[in-house]
Amino acid sequence: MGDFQINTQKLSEGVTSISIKGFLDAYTYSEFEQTINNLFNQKQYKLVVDMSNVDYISSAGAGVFIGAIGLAQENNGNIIIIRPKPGVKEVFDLLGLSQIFTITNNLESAIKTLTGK
Amino acid sequence: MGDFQINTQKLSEGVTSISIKGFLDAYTYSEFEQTINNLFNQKQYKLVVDMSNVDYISSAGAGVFIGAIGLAQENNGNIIIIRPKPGVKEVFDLLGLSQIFTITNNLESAIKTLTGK
Amino acid sequence: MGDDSRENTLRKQEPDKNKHHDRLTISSDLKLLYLVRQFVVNFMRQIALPADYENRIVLAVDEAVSNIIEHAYESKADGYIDIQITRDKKQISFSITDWGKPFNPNKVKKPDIAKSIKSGTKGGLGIFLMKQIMDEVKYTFKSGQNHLYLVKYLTL
Amino acid sequence: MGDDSRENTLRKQEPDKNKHHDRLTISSDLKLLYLVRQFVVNFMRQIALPADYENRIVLAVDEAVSNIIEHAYESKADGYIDIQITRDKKQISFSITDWGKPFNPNKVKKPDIAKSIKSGTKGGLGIFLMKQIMDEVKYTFKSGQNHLYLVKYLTL
Ligand SMILES: Nc1ncnc2c1ncn2[C@@H]1O[C@H](COP(=O)(O)OP(=O)(O)O)[C@@H](O)[C@H]1O
Ligand SMILES: Nc1ncnc2c1ncn2[C@@H]1O[C@H](COP(=O)(O)OP(=O)(O)O)[C@@H](O)[C@H]1O
Repeated sequence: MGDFQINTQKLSEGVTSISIKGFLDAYTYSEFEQTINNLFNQKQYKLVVDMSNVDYISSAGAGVFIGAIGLAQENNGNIIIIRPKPGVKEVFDLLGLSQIFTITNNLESAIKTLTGK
Repeated sequence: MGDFQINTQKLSEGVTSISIKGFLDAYTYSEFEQTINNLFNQKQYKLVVDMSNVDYISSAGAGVFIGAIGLAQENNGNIIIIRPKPGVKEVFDLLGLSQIFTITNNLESAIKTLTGK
Repeated sequence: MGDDSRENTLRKQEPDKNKHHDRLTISSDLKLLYLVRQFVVNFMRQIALPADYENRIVLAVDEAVSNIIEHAYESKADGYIDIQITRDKKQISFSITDWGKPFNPNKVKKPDIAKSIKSGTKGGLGIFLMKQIMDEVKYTFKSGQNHLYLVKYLTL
Repeated sequence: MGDDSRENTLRKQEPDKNKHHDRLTISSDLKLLYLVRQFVVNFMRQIALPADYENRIVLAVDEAVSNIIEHAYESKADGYIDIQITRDKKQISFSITDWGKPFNPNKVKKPDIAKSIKSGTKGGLGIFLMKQIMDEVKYTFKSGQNHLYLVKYLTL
């Protein structure tokens, strides 16, 4: 910790990428939730979440994804997770979220899925 | 931590090397002290302490050196410190021990100093 | 006196390589969860548990402690949580004590994730994960203390 | 209720980027010193202090807490130590509280290392280091509590 960071970046065609660094636990999840809420308020519903620098996630972190994906999909968007580390992927598996969320190591394919191209 | 280790190895001509891994604080110093006492009991007074894998030392760790060098020198031996990391070296400096102890990055020269060759 | 007490300390504190027990009491602050995880990781590395246990067990304990802070202490940092880890031949167990609001686990429903997604809410995931990961999960409330007992059997 | 309380938590716990204050209460166990160091390092990385401060400040706090455990609590693990860090514009300060034996710092002599080497004893190094590193070191004892106040001025 000491190093929890969230960065957002507008990619092409209405896709926004969120890069998280550090860990997503019951202390830090709210900042992630806030970031997503801000994007939703700006009508950004096509999100790629880059998890490559996330070392750890607990249910509080996973809960942000669960709480947000419905609204994203209702607005013609989605939330795609890219490059989770094995320990992070394991938590999605334990919660049965790997069937619900698209998880990929490839940013290009994530963008294609979101823009439908 | 989880990984505090001390290994001793007999080198040539009555020199023993002690390699420490982890940190030397008020919790772990006693194991180091015990190691030195055991060597003294076996009349091993020519010691090279390899600090290259020590990430941290506090006064308890430094105190082991202070408590032992006198007896080593009285018995025609010495304690030479090799390869301390900058943060560890800094603690020896703060305590004024860098003038009292020979600190070097070179094992060969440490052995030469101890054996007088 | 400094030297005398240090001598005593030496004998008392000398690590006992055969006893696998560790204890942390910490204030109830979500900010400190990373230290709790560090403590659990540290214990597991000392006993050289296979790495695939590590992530899950840390997660289960984190969920337990997060719940205590958020619910038993209502996110106030002025409570304490006591965490004891014991590794026996066949299992690793966690005994977690708090002095917060009593908790009745029977009130907790299983999470319905499909429904959570529809409603945009979430919750109930922590206890679900704890039960997924651990072989035993027991709560008791006695003389003002909540005790949570988590056990993972080791098949090494 | 899970969702309601999480909403509240969100507002309450949201990190305030301008407030540099952190607090840890921990049991008085020498085994846990590494967590105290981790806590201090973590704070200093959050406030982006130059790295050359880090090692020294961690050392000073470690010495203070080690002394409290070894001397005020006589190496017994059943006490608590409360550590608060505050970073103001010009300084970083530590307020460390314990409920152990009262301590009179005037009794402590300066270490004479040459003499220690001759006699094969050691001691008095911790307070010496603390004073070397910190710009202010103050002890008070009031209503059963030892307070230690350490300040390092920042010249950035
Ligand atoms: N230690 C506890 N003390 C009091 N209530 C608790 C405790 N743990 C869980 N609960 C209750 O059980 C519910 C479900 O807990 P959990 O599965 O961890 O999900 P979450 O904490 O995300 O809501 C919580 O919302 C809370 O009402
Ligand atoms: N917090 C404290 N409570 C009680 N006594 C203390 C405390 N800190 C230091 N002392 C006393 O001051 C002496 C010197 O402390 P220090 O310089 O840290 O060296 P050491 O702890 O290695 O002896 C100790 O031996 C102890 O008698």
